This record gives sequence, structure tokens and C-alpha cells, in this order.
Amino acid sequence: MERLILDIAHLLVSWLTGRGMAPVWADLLLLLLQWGTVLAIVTLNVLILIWLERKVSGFIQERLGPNRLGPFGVFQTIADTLKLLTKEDIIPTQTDRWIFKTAPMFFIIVAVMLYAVIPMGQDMAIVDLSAGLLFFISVGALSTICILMAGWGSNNKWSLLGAMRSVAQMISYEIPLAFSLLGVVMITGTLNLGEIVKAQDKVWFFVLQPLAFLTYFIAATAELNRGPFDMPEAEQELTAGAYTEYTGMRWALFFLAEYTNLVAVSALMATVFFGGWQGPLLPSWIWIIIKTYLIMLVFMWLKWTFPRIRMDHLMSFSWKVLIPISLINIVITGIGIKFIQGMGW
Amino acid sequence: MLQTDEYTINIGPQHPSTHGGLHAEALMDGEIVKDVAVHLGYVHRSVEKIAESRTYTQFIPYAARLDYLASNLPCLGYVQAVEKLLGVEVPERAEYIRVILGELSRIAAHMLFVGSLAIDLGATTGLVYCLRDRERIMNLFEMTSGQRLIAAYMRIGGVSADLPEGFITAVEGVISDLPKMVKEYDGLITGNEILQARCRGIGILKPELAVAYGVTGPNLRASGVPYDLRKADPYGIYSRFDFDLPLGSRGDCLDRLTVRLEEIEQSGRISAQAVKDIPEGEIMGKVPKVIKPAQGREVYHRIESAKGELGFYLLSDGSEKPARLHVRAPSFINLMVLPHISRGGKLQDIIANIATLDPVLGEADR
Amino acid sequence: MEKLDHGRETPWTKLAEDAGIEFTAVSDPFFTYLSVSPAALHALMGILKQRLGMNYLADITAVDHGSEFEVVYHLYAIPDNGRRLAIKTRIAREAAVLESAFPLYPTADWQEREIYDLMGISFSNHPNLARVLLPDDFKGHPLRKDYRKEGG
Amino acid sequence: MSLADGVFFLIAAFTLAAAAGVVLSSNIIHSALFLILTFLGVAGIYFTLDAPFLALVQVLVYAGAVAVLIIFAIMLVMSTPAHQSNRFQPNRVTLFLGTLLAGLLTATLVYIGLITQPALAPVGPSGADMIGILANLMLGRYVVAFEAAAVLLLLAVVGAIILARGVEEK
Repeated sequence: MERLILDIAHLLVSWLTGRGMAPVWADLLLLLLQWGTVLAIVTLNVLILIWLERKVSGFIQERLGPNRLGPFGVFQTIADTLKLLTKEDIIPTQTDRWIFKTAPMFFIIVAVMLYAVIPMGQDMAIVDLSAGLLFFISVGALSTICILMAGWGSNNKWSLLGAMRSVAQMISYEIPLAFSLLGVVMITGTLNLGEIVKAQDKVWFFVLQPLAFLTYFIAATAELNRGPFDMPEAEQELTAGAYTEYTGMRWALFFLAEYTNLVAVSALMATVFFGGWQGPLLPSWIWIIIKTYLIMLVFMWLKWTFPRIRMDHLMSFSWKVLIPISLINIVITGIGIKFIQGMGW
Repeated sequence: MLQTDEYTINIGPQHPSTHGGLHAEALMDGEIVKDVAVHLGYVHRSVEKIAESRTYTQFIPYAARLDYLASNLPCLGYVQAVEKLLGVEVPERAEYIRVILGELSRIAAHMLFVGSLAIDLGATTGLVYCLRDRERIMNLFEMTSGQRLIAAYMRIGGVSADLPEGFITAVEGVISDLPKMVKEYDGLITGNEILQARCRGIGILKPELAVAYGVTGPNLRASGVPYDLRKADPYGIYSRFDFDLPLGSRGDCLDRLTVRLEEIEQSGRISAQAVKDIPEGEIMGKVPKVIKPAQGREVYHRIESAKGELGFYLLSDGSEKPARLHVRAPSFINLMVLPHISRGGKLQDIIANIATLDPVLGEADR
Repeated sequence: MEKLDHGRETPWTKLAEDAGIEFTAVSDPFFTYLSVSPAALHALMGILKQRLGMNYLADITAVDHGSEFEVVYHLYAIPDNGRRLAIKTRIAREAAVLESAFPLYPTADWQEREIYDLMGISFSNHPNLARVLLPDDFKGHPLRKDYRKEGG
Repeated sequence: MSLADGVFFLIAAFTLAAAAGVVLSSNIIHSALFLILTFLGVAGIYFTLDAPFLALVQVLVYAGAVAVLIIFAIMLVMSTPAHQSNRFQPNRVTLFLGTLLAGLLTATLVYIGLITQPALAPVGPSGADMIGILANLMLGRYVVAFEAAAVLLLLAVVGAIILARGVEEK
């Protein structure tokens, strides 16, 4: 079980090369196959996630949630997706057409790219990048621009305001996000996510770096634009903010990308702070799925419990609380590492 | 400061957080509110004109549609105004029934206030809990008149039907659960740090400003002014009941929330006393078949509705239809201070301010 | 409503007479009001507000009496001091202009706009006399008795 | 031509096309967005040169942060309608200066190409060690320059705050 997926991949490559294909092309084919799998998993996952989110919100709000289509309403999201697909794609006349049209596509591309470096099991990262963590942070930062494109392209005051809020928020929260991960990097001495997972075989970084985990968790919620930090969307104030003018599939793409981001960030959190794919008995790739889903449930719990924070509070919280805390964490970690080295352990 | 362009942003008339067809036009400098202009009339039905072509009794359902979130209260105000005009005595039992239903309506309206404030601030779950509990009160209304939301249960001279079997125990059940419900809202909504940060010190309504602009009801009491018509100018049998006036100290959004939460409990207290003391007997007083008040008689009757002072000015020309009916709508007048409490705040504060001023547009626009 | 005994000194009779304002006090079992000319209206309201603490203008409304409009002001005090009073004034239909009560009672702002909107009485010195409930391009004033009605 | 070469040419073509978009689009916001694509293309070239760290810093700093800054600055100062905000407005001085600059750059590039021998093998260490070496260099040999840059940036931040807050008008 443990090596099931890897074995399939190796079997495929050896079969292809055995048929006289150049190894380079076989690898390329494998890469394409891997991306295809990721895309399939992402889309399927989002369907499940939206259903799960509804069920969780229903549970929190003492409702049933979707329960008509299929057992426990599992086909509800499929029906909704079909509805969105068949809806008219309205592009308002005064929009900046190209930006308006491409923004959701770029958003989803960026979201899917995040999966490249996450180890989805032992030796199961698509690209085993030496600076994998940095890849995650820097590519994640690009989603800001996609929301900015959506807000600007819509040519709507609500949208622009939502986009501006989102940009200000993401730029502010990027800093504590990166800083909180630095503590882990200092301990392991690597940016490679596989190495970071391996370094947690005895104790999770969640235990060693509780402050960093807390700051990362909050900053990640903000990066994901999820409640209580869902500023760019903020339907009660900005009437869906940057996404106000979007309809049908383009709107659904934003939705898709947001959930894709959610899975990616949760998976990274599991990887960096909760031992990644490591776990007893079950195969590694099942462990990471379990951990990711548990973290996502916490995100959902937060969203459905908390009111939305105010924009200026949000900014001052990042600059006056989170960044100092993450800096303190770096200092403490540095002292700790020196101390342990000094003790000769 | 960096010079930036001011721009206007239209909150409503189609907007998730305006509680109906309200249009607030905000002049913004970035996220800071420079001014707000309120435009009304999107649900204007000219109720006052309609009244002139309806008999006194026919108008009752229209009154119920004024403040449709607490429909028994505007009905009560209207029928009491007509009773005053006619000089009709209302039987004791009917008075008690009116008090019970009026206070239950107030509780229902305040519950919806708490829930809608929560959802306006982004806490979706808060609404559902409040709606769940409001449902129990709606069921009580259904027991009395068959109508849940806009019950035209009040009649000139009494109420339309006697209380059904089991109503009193059902009311007692709801009332005894009220403290538990309020505690739950406190935990989920009032106790939340983010909500407190968004409400404390936001939209401060100074008592002087509130009185000058005629703000009444919980909004006025949240500013620390002890003025409640149930105590200041008791109508019906309210002087018999023992209850406290919850008061705020800062006049901000948080006070407007906590005052209403406490009022839920106080209304529960009044209903409990009414339920305990309710006598047996008639439910309709002696009312003429055709209601024709003497010519030239006029009356201004005001009650404490869920939103504030709800007044009915009635003028009779001796016919069976009123010559003039005017509704002093608290929602309409309370909304006047929205620009004053929103200036200098943030965009998100406007939403909190609208939610805590608690206008019902059906009443404001009439 | 407070009952008014004819002939008995009431707080406002003395104050108003000192200021030289003429009015008639009328009372029936349900309603007590002072009838005053439009010119003296604001002087009277000013006295009531300053001397008697009637700082709360609960309601303004207008009635169409054919050739004349009657405007009714309901004055109270917050916190309640037992003083309740209505003031009435009549103006001719052709010259339906009154001075705005806004400087004394800011709450008159929208209430006067509503009267202007629905009854067509203008208020001089009002900061923003525009229609409040009906659209700006609406023709006519629906609460006037001669306003055409369609349907029921 | 190997696969790597193909990838390089693909990325290079993409980068050039994006750069052309920056110059040619008449909407300055479009230009700024094309600039982001250009940055991403350059990052791709770094990747093909086996310098992933540099590439990622390029994405994070230029495509992520600097580009947003540029867009913000444009929106802040933009006074003309967006669709003609980046019109080509020829005038002799700018034409002359632009041609001169472009000529100089091209000449330099050609000259460098002529005097250096193309390095066929990777010139330095790659992958994981590179980050460590980079860190050692920055905080060792070039620490003064590194810190000076940091202080400069700090000054810039302080200046920006002062500009944004403005002077109290008496």
C-alpha cells in the first residue's frame, strides 16, 4: 500500500522506456500525468469540500445542510456545478475585457501550481525542489495580483475596493506568514519540504514552534481570504467585493481556486507543523489526506463562528501583533538552536 | 495625508445588509466615510392615503404590515388609537392578551435584530441561532391567529379570538427558556472579541443628539436616556407591571446590542407577570357595529414599539373612514441620525450602524 | 393625555402671555392643543422648549382641510416631565409655506420633508427640502384630498 | 537541441512577447500586468539556469511585491482614462534618448557576447548547497553591503510613512 502510487509510476516509466521511448520523454509524460492527476484530485476535492463546508456549516448552525440529491446530498455540488456551467457568462460592457476574462484563469493556475512542491506522501512531491517552501510562499503571493486584476477589470467600485483590501491584506500577512515559517527553516536548515517532513519523525514542529504555528495559522487564514478575514469578498459590505461582477463559470473558477488554495495551505500546514505524511500503520499518502482534512475542518469551524474583522483592525493586527510575535519567535528559536549546539547535543 | 480622490459608493437599494430597500449613498475617502446621504421610499405604499379609503377596521392588516417584524405592536398602537377616539373600554383579559403578544413580538423583533447584526458583521451562524428561537415565538403567534409573521390579531375593542388551549403553557415554556437563549447569544455573539472590536466605540450616538433628532426606543436607551413609553406614558395596563429599563452608557453599537439583549429578558419578565395574572372573561369590549367616531375628534396615541415611539394620529370626519391617519414611524426618524453617527468611521461601520439602528423599511417608508 | 381645566392657569398660558403670544387652548377628552398663528408658532415652540423643557418634537403632521392646511406638532419632554402638548397652526392652501422647525428641533428635518413630499407644504429655512419618500420627479402630493386616485 | 534548450527558447519567447506587451499596450495597467509576466519569464530563465532560489526570489519580490507596488502607484497618480494612459507620444527628445539608451544596451550585450566564452558546464554549485553559500556570502563577505542595503530600505520605509502621514497643517 505504502508504495502503491510510486510503484505504478515506476512501472509506467519502465514500460514506456522498455517500448523504446527516450527516458526524457517518458519523464515528461509522467510529469504531465502527475499534473493531470493533481488537477483531477483538485477538482474532485473541491466538489467534496464544498459539500463538506455546507454540511459543517449546517452542523454548526443546527441545520441539515444539503440532503436532497443523493445520500446526504453528496451530489448537490455536482448539480450546482452543472448549473454554473450552463449559466450565461455575463461580461459587463464597461469592463477591462481581457483582464476581466483572464483573472479567474490566472487565479486557478496559481492555485494549482502550489501543489507542485507539497510532498503528498513519502517521496511523492511532483517537483522535489530544494527551495520548496520558498516556492510555496512566492507563488502564493501571486494570487494577490489575480484578485487585483479581477477587481480592476470589473470596473466596479465595490470590486476595486475589495481588490484593494485584498492586496493590502495579503501584502501585510505575507510577512508574518514567511517569518513564522522561518523558525522551522532555522531548525531544519533546509527549505526542502521533504527534508522538513523527515526532520519531524520524532517530534512535530507544532510542539517545538507553537508561536510560529499560531502566527502561521492566522496569517494563512488571511492569505486564504477566509472568514474572519474574508475582506475581498465580504458579501455583507462589499456585496462579494472583487467577484461582484462575475457570473457562471468564471465566478465558479474563483470559488474553485479559493478551495484549491485552502487544500494547498492546509496540506502545507500539515507538512510543516504536523509531521506531513508521517504516521503509523496507514500509508503516508493517507496520513497527509487525514491531516489536511482535519486542518480544513478547523478553518471551516473558524469561518462559521467568527464575525468579519474590520479592515483597519486587520492591518494593525498584522503589523502590531503578528509581525512582532513572529520576530520574537525567530529570536527565541535562534537562541534555542545556539543553546542546544552549545550543549553539544 | 496623501491627497486621494473622494468617491461615492452606493450601499443599496439592492445590498445584502440594508434590511430592505434602503439606499445609503456614502461619500468615501478611501475606507473612511466623509458623509452619508440616506434615500428612502423604495417600499413606499402610501399607507396613510390608503387609510382614508378604508374603514377603521379594514386598516388593521395594513397596520400589521408597517413593522412586519413585530406585527402585533403596530396593530396594538392602531387599535388603541381608535379605541381612544371612540372611548371604548377593553376587557381585562384582552388587555392581558395584548400585553403578552406585544411583548412576544418585541422579543421576536429583538432576536432578529441580534441575528441580523451578527450576519451583517459576517457571523453567519449568529443569525441561525436567533431565528431558531424566534421560530418558537412565531409558533405562538400561529396558535393565536393562524398567522405567523403579519398577524392581524388585534381588534378594535379587544382581540379577534380567545387564546387557544395550551397557549399559556407554551408561552411559559418560551419565557423560561429566554435567559438560556440570551446566554447563548452572549457567548456566540456579544462575547466575541472581533464583534466587540467592531462595535465598541463605533457609531456613538450622544444623548443630546439622540433627543434632538427624536431617536426613541432601544437606540435612545442605549445612549443612556431612560425613556420608555411603557413607563413614561403608560398605555393599556402597562403601569401594573414591574420591569427595568436597560440602559447603555456609551451609545455605541455594542450598547445598542446589549440593551436589546437585556430587553429580551425584561419583556420576558413582563410576559411572565401577564401570564400569571391573566383573568378569565370577555375578549371583546362593546364596540358599535359601524365605527363612526364623532366628527372633528382627533387623537395622537403612541406606544413603545420594538423600534421606538410608534405614534398614530387619527382625525375623524364623522364617517366610517378616517379623515386623516398619520403614522409616526420610529424607523423613519431613527434613520435620520445615520449620517451623524457614520461620519469619520469606516465603510464597515456604516453596515454596523444601519444594523444597530434597526430600521424596518416597511415602517420607515410606509 | 393631560386634561386641561378651562380657566385654570397652566404653565404655558403664563409664559406665552409674558412673551405676548396669542393662542387659543382647546381641549377635548382626548386631545389638548394650542392653536396659534403661523407667525407666532416658532416663538411659542421656543418658549416651550426653553422654559418648560419640551425638548422632544415627537411628530409633525399635516391635515388637508380644503381651503386650509393644518399642521400639528406634538411636543413632549425627554426625560418625561409630564408635559404633553400639541400645537396647531393653519395656513392657506394657496400660500402653503411655513417656517422650518429645524433650528429648534433637528428631528423636523425629515418629518418636514415628508410633509413637503406628501402634502405639498413648503418650509422656509429648511436645510434640504427635497422629496423623501417619493421619487424626485414625482408630480403632485398624494395626501392632498384632491389628489387623483387610481384603483381602490 | 535538447529538451532544456527547447524549454529555454519557449520561456525566452514568452518573456520577449510579454516585454513587447509592456511597451506596446496603450493601457498602463495592461503594461504593468505584462511586466509581471515578464518578471515571471525571467524567473523561468533562472530556473533553467539551475538557480531556483534566485528564481523564487524573483517571483516573490518582483512579480509579487514590486509589481503590486507599481500598480498601486499607477492607480494613485493616474489622471487620464485607463484605456489611453500609456499612449505612444513621440517627441524628438524622448525618441532620441530612447534610441540612444536602447542602442547602448544592445551594444553592451553584443560586446559581452563577443568577449566572453560561453560556459558549457554549470559555473557554480547548484541546488541545496547554493542557498547556504549565498547565505554565507551575504552575512559574511558582503555583510556591510547587505546591511547598508537594509538600512537604506528602512530609510525608504520611514520616508514613505512620513509622506503618507503628511505634515500637520498649522
